[in-house]
Amino acid sequence: MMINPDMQIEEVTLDNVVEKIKDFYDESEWNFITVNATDLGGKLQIDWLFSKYGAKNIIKIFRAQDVSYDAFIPSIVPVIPSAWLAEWELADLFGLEVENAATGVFIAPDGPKAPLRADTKL
Amino acid sequence: MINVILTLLAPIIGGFVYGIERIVKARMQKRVGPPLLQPFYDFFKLMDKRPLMIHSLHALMGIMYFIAEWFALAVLLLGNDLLIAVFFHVIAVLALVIGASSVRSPYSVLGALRELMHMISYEPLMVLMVVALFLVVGSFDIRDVLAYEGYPILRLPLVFIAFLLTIPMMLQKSPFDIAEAHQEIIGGPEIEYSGPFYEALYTGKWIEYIYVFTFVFLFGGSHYWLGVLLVILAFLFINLLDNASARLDFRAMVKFAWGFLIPMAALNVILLALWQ
Amino acid sequence: MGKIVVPFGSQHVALPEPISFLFDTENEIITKVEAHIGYVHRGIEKAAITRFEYNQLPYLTARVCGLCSITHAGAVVHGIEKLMDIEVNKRIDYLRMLVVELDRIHSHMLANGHVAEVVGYENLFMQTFRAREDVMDVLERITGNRVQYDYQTIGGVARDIDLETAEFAKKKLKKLKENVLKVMEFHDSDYTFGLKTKGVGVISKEMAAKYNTAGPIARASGLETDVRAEFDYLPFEEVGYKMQTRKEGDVWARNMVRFDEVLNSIEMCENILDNLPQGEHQVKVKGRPKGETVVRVEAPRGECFYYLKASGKKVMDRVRIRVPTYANIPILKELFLGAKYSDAQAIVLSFDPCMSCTAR
Amino acid sequence: MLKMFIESLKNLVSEPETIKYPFEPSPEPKGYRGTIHYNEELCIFCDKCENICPPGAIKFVVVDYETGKKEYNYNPYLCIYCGACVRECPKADEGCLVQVETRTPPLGRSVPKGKELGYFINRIDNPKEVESKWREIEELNIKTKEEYKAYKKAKRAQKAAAKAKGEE
Repeated sequence: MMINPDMQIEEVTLDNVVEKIKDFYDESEWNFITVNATDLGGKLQIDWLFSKYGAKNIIKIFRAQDVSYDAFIPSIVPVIPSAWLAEWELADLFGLEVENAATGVFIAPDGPKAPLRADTKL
Repeated sequence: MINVILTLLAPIIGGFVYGIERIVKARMQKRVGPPLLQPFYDFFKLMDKRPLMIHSLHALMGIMYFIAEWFALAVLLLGNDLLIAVFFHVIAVLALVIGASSVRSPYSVLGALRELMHMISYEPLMVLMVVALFLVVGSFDIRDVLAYEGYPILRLPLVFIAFLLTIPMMLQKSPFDIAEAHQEIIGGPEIEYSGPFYEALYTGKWIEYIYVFTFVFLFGGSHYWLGVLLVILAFLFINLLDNASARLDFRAMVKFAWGFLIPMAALNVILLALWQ
Repeated sequence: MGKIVVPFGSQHVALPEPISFLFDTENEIITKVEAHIGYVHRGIEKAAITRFEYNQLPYLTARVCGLCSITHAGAVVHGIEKLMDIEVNKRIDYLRMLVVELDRIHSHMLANGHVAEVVGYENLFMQTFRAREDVMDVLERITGNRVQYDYQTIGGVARDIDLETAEFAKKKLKKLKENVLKVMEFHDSDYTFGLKTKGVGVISKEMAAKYNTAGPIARASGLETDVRAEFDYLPFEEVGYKMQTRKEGDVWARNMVRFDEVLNSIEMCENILDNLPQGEHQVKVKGRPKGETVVRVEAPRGECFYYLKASGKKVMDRVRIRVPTYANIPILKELFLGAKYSDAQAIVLSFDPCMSCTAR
Repeated sequence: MLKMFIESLKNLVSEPETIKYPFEPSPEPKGYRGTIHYNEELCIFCDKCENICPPGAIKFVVVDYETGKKEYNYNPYLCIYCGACVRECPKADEGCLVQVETRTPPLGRSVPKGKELGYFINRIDNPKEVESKWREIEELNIKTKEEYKAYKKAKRAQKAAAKAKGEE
């Protein structure tokens, strides 16, 4: 059986992502999965992923393209209280500046900085 | 003579009791369990370890616990006042509490406080039991109790049941292994002891077995076969209870002791006093 | 009892894996919590996009976690098959479903046993774990190893199941069902176990939805979410899958939901073994993965999510793993406030936490 | 509670289920994924097993550039016993690479020997050397492969030159 996820991708920018998610998110209908960053060689693509309860194969993605390494990522914790863990991980593993994020939660203080960036060689 | 031997060999006999208990417990869980001599293997291994201590008072209190425990047993077995034996046992437990609360480890401190909860749960019952035995026999002396012609158990059934249910509190067994609580405070008062000092605590616990089961034996009066039977039944019952219950909260234990066990024993004592 | 700061972890008897909580307690009531995770960060996501090629990924991700290695390998396999346009046959689907469900059984039994252990009920722990041995034997016989199964490969499964093994599995499953019913009865009706678990760590349905909990934890609160019903990766409905929910939302309900699922999984496994379709256990694989996809699979602990991106090279561009425990940590932190310290262990273990998954 | 009470009593009088493992052998599981055995005579040196091996426990070392002869080096203490190499091997059906059902003994005071284990482990006597010697093999693997490639390239160039010369 081959999976066929219905990925509904909506392009957003870092400035309006919190508002867009606030308008869209209904906690009894949508399940927040995670925040994901993908390094496309110097530029990041950041996805906020949601899935729908009780529906088949529906994945809603808010995607911010071409995010630079020193961009300020807004936090969606006011809308989704469980998002802090995923946001803090972005701060740790990509070395990004995320609103209200503590660092050093996922990697040791003396560990490599921003290991998941494409230019970090380990 | 036998009581002198029993007193002197208490740590060794206690070790055997502990070894048997581990096998019985394992068999109740459908396991094979360790060899009978495992407590002694542990003993020699611990003796071999480097003596590390946190500070001298802490270490002293560990040894004090062992000595006071042995002394309480000696008082009990060598024919003295039962009440004094109970109070020496209090001293032993207090030594443990003082030692445990003198260090900064939160587990040890929590364990010490929980050990106090244990004490306020079972010590009143111990005193009540001794008083009840006095009412039946008319003497606090162990020799008089052991020479008593009747059957104390028949006149003190409620006291016996109450005492049976306090044994888990004294020997740190489920459902009342609250001060030891391995999954919560990792052994509680004993966590900061190591090597020979831990050994003192470990052996002290074996002596406590003898101490507790001597009291059970007393319920048979001069009928020693009944005493032995009671000890074996109590031993099996405690292990069965240990294997058939989860650990309770310390609040539940204090409530159970003061709301159920002590009134029940007191009722027995009051009825006995009125009836005589 | 005054104010005492109790460290729970990173190494603690009750914890199977390193996570650290710092509790401020007053009279053994927890007033403040501080959590530290990531003690076992191994950089698997980085390794997946640098050192390992796409066809080695199932073996790498299987080592994210010891208990749900089948799930992780399966998720990667599903994703790569989607990116390479491989359609597998019915027999492969059924064999994969068989191991996934067996994996769920043994993981759930382990979780329930651990809960019994931390509430101080050693005998129940032993009984639960002994019952679990049967399913371990079945998995060992089918896949050839006890912990690291390495069963799902790109384009099929590692080995076919023969008639003798199927009979062996059926026999063991029958025995397992008896044992599970017995152990479940103990969990269900035991008075002291109930005292420690009923009404402890309650999550309401609203709270479960608000904090986006996953898996048996959400279902024990009555939130109807199960990836097996929400995402088509294997035909679970064909073999008798039913969603199991409970209403209470406490530690006890989480255990019981897991037992309900174990019974459902045993039924599914028996159905699979009875109606195994004919076919090869491997299909031809050609080409390289290209494009992006998401995979959601139901790990024993809840939803396991993979994001895969490839551009036709041997090494993938991005492998993002989000595991069920990761989704459940935010609510776990909330639950501790106001709980008794003696209940904290049962609350943590009822979540069946897997820190090596979370830290990866 | 009462049910467990009765269950415990029943267990007390019934046989324990423990396997007395170090004293009695543990039952060998059927179909166990054990050591990888290799047969050099059947090998066609396609390097497929080396390329798939997730931990890199199979390394070929070119020993003779003239004939292109390769030596199969297998480290059973790095192997994860996943069996990927056997599935990948084109000659596996004939028995070139087989996963047997016996376990590799743990690394104690001696190292297991046998022709079917490849060259690496047979050349080591001290178990402590396994790790360092394997690192040498890994370096050798990269080095000889590159040199062999360069050698072949040079040879091809030579041939082409000779051919060009001949055509002249």
